[in-house]
Amino acid sequence: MNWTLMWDSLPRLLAALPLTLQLVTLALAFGAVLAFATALLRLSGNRVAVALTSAYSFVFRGTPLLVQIFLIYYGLSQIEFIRDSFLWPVLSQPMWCAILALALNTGAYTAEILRGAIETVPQGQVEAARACGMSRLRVFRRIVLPVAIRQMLPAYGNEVILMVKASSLASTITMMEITGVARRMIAQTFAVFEIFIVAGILYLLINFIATRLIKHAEWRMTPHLRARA
Amino acid sequence: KDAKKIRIASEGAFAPWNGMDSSGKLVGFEIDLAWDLCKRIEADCELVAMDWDGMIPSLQQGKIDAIMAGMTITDERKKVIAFAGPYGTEQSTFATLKTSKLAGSGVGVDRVDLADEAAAKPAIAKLAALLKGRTVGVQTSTIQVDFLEKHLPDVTVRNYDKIDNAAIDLAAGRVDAIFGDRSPIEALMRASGNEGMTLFGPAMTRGVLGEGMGVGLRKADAELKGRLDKAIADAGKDGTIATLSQKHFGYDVSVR
Amino acid sequence: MLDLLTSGLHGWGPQLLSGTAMTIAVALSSFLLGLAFGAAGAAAKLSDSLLLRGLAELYTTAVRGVPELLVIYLLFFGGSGMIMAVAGVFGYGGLIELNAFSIGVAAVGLISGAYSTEVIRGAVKSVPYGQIEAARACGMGRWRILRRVLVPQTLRFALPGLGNVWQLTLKDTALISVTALAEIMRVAHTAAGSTRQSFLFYSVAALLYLALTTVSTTAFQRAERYASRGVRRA
Amino acid sequence: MDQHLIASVGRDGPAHRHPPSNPTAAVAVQADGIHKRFGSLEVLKGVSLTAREGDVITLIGSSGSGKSTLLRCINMLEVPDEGRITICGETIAMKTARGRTMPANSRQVDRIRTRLGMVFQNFNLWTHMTILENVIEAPVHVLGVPKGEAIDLARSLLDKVGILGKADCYPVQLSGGQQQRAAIARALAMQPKVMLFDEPTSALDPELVGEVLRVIRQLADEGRTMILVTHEMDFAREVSSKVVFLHQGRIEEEGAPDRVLTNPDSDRVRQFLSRHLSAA
Amino acid sequence: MDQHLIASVGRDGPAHRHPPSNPTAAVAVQADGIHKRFGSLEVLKGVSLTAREGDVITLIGSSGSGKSTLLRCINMLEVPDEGRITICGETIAMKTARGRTMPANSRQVDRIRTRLGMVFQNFNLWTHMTILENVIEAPVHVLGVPKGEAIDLARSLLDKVGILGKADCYPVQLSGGQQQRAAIARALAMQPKVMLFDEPTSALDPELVGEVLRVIRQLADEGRTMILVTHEMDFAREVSSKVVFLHQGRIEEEGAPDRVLTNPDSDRVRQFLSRHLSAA
Ligand SMILES: Nc1ncnc2c1ncn2[C@@H]1O[C@H](COP(=O)(O)OP(=O)(O)OP(=O)(O)O)[C@@H](O)[C@H]1O
Ligand SMILES: Nc1ncnc2c1ncn2[C@@H]1O[C@H](COP(=O)(O)OP(=O)(O)OP(=O)(O)O)[C@@H](O)[C@H]1O
Ligand SMILES: [Mg+2]
Ligand SMILES: [Mg+2]
Repeated sequence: MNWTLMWDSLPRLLAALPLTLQLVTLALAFGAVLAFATALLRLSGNRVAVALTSAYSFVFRGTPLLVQIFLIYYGLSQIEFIRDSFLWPVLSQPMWCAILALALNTGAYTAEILRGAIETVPQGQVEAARACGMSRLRVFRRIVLPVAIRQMLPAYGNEVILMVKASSLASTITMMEITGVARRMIAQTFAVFEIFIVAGILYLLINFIATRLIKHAEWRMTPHLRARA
Repeated sequence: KDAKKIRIASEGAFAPWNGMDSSGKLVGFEIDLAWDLCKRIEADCELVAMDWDGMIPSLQQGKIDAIMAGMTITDERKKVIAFAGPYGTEQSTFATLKTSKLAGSGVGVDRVDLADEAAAKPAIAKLAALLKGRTVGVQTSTIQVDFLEKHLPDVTVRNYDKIDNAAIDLAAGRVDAIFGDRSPIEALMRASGNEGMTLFGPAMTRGVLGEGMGVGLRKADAELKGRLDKAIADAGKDGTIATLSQKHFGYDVSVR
Repeated sequence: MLDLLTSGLHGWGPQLLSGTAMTIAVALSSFLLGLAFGAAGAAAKLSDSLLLRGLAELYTTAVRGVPELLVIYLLFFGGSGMIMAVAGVFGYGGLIELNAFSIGVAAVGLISGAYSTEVIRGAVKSVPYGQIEAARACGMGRWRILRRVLVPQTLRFALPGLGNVWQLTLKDTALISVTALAEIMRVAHTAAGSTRQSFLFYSVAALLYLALTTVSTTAFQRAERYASRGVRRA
Repeated sequence: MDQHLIASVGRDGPAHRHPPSNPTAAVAVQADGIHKRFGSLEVLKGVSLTAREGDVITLIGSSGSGKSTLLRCINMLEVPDEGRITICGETIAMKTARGRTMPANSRQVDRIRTRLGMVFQNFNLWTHMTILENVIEAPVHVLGVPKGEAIDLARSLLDKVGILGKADCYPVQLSGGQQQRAAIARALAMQPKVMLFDEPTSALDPELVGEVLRVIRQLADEGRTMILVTHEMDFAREVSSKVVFLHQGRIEEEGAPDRVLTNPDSDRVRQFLSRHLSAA
Repeated sequence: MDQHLIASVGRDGPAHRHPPSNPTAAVAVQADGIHKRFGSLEVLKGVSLTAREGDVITLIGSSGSGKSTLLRCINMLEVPDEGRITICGETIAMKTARGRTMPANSRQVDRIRTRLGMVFQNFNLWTHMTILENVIEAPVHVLGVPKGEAIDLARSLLDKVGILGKADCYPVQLSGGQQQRAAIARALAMQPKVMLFDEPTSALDPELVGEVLRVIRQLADEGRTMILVTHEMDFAREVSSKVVFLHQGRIEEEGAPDRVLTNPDSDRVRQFLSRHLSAA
């Protein structure tokens, strides 16, 4: 192990940290909105909406994110119609393409996690709410969602961690986030292990903080389960 | 295990240096050369295809013994592994769209040896003026990036994981030019959809662009390096390298 | 039809197919291995032992926290060294070289297991307490409760999450191309590099993954329906 | 807020029977020819029922006879396969889509349900909320009562049913009877026109049964309508204006509690009550 | 298999009281000075109880007085903070670790529990198994009874409690009373020495209460021991050899049912029973 090299690589990798964080937070935020929209559309029972959302979830969960990023960034740019449209100023930028791809991907997974959680909410709880005259939407917001969100937190924690790591794929479309910088330095020095380990520690740090936050949220949100013990 | 058996790794995704045919067999200039070198050093060889990322650790771990995968010799890399050769050199060149202003910029395609600083200076100055403020796409972590950082600091560099992708962005208008090894760029220009691409600027070698491509070896294998160095020199002298390079590239990549 | 496809792919069809087979083999073995790790991890996390809890926590945090590629690197390039060291302790001094397949499976399985641990732990906690009490009241031991009540009921809560882990595992197999295993992404990558047709080959790779997903989604849906027997849906 | 609801009633007043149904009062709940099938099992085979304002109707019958199902049909938690439900003069519009009967307008159902309180056989308290939160949830979020006001009402209701001390506990921390009382408080907090109680005293001790009896009387005196399922014949006799005996999804007998419970026409009812009759 | 268990008893025999406890019979359950706290709330404050073979002990008391908790302490579902539990002569060994009392040997507890059947207040049927599977689960997988035999026994038990037709349904498809009967059948299938019933008749109609009464009598005649919680005083009087009145975590009064339920010493008990006493 070349310790000085590891130490020297740190500042350059740290400089890439903000970009990674920016990618992740924006992707997670948009992804959450997408997931909720998807879940609501599914709940609507409207056939077209259900078909559309299942197709979305199917495609984005079914293919590698790498391919998705590739096709969104390089693929869309090949279509003249898109290059001439008002979307181009946004889609021409790798940053937004990366965020779009990550958000679409995490949105599909989160929607699935949410769906699973919603289906485990006991029917009796829903009936009690409907019996008070709550509308479907209100039952969803007041009863189903709070219970479901608590239930889905561990799985969502996984998803957040995956997004942090998935952001590294943005390096394939010219974003110099942590992995992009790391690869560049590896090619210069061939110190694969040293630099990957430093980068790995940075990711671990981000993820450690993220898991703590989610654990804390889980703890805060389940007083009724803790009451048992 | 047969002590003489040498395992040589190549990537198989960098045609025409090294590629793969559809049956999964490695093919290309480096592959043919590898078999030739093996004959010369009278070694029993095995060629393995491997992802670029895994090569250096595999070499260090002893899972493979040599790398021939278009790996350019640089000073920094020499700190980590040893190189035999160089056995070939690649010219670095720019390409842009025929419709771009850069294309008609009048910088001719001629060879510039960066090691000869006096001769290189005017050519670089011309390039710097031409490309000032422009965006250039390169394959990430290549010597070309080092060149741009050193000689053309006013250029915005975009790193792609493959020069192919940089070419796509060139067509989409996201970059003004691409800069890379000449042979892959020429291969790209022949592929369908890239008819609008054209080379411009000088073809450059050496200096910050490295000494050419060498066989990556463990530092401890000094004896193997010695034998390979000699074999490469012989292959250069008797014209084998030149012949192979004509076959695969259509021009000479041997080191002069 | 197949002819047309293979000619369109410049004869890369057979390679892509064998890549698909490799992906399936690695993904299935890793997922199963991961389930074993996940069950053990979840059991440790829910146990009373501080040590076990700490170890499991370390496992999930570290393995999930660092990029998958690093885990694979460490195992692939450090793995045989570690195993030789362990074998040395037991008096075996010879050279042990693990093949790329088993190391790949071990690495992806380790990763998959870390995610499964979290999913399973969450699911176990969702099982209504009364269900377990009823089992304890008939004198069932810990293991029997686990097998007869906890696992079946946990499955209902865990399956959606495990479905995600499966998808993840399927796609993580792409990362073991560094160990020179020719799975789908590696074949697509070399084909793209050799033919300069990246779109074609990446799209074909995407389609192959989609086909695998179609099959596995159906399987998971069936499993979910079975696991939710006796439950009214909200 | 209606403070009458929670005013306490003299405990030691003589046990008085509830007056019979007033035939001139407005109809609060009308069920016409309700049929309900679960798969091949026909649970309700054409049940009709009329409850006027101030009525307390008790459904009795053996286990599995369809009492809970009828109650759940009245507030549309189960959608009847045939038949009509009318609440306070408004008939729930139905439609048939893809071979299934369903409410035509879910808004209408939601609105009507705000007039129907329900206490479930297994309570169905929301596990993720404290008892107080359970009670104020619907008033605040459905009726739009200001939160402070809702809390005041909730606390007095919890006090009334004797579990004010558990206001900040979660349902799992409560004993069976405490949960049942919380469920009753939750239903009362909506101040509904009609209350549906599914075995509201099953987990309560005799003292608390007496309390619930008083609360129900009080509600009836205010003109509210109640339909309840119970297995306690004494309770049924004391509380109701009319007793309905369900048998295998049909009404076997109905009438004044004193008559049906002491001198039934039907042999089936007589047999059902035999243990009770001989004990009394 | 013990076919007595399910033999039917003449329905119309005169209601006979259960004989008082036989002082020479072996002690089946012995609880000594049980204390149990939940956080700062002390739910049981030193309760002692002895049940001999063939005894039917009824726990009564107001909601929240600790009846369910005591029952749950007896089979260690709640671990008492202080006190000793002895089942059929075997005392459950306890230890203190990290400031908490717990059973020293979980094997011992598992073994002892096979002699203790329990019917929960909220049934706790396993939702992923059909009714039949619920009933055969423990006999097959804990006692090792051959599956065919277990199914035969289960079917006759389900027939006995009148829900054989629901054998292949899942718990959610059952009415409240049907679930309760399934829970009773599940507990009986273990043929335990001691049965703990937490309000076994709360969801049952009078007819079925009579059936359960008969089953319990039958079990007692076979020398089995029962401890049950109930709110139905008539039922308590008919079924039990001894009545124990719990009040705020202490035993307020205990004795023969006729005496405690008609002429109690304690004012608290008198008040508790007042509605009942006046009605009788
Ligand atoms: N897990 C728990 N955490 C905190 N408090 C609890 C818990 N379980 C029970 N309690 C409290 O202990 C007291 C006694 O409960 P228990 O269930 O024994 O009452 P009970 O006599 O069975 O009443 P009921 O007749 O209503 O079922 C109650 O006040 C209850 O709120
Ligand atoms: N979701 C369901 N699926 C299938 N069958 C059901 C379902 N719900 C109820 N049933 C059946 O319908 C019948 C009537 O049930 P219901 O709950 O109305 O009975 P009940 O009169 O309330 O009985 P109890 O007094 O035991 O609560 C029962 O035989 C029950 O098994
Ligand atoms: Mg019912
Ligand atoms: Mg209780």
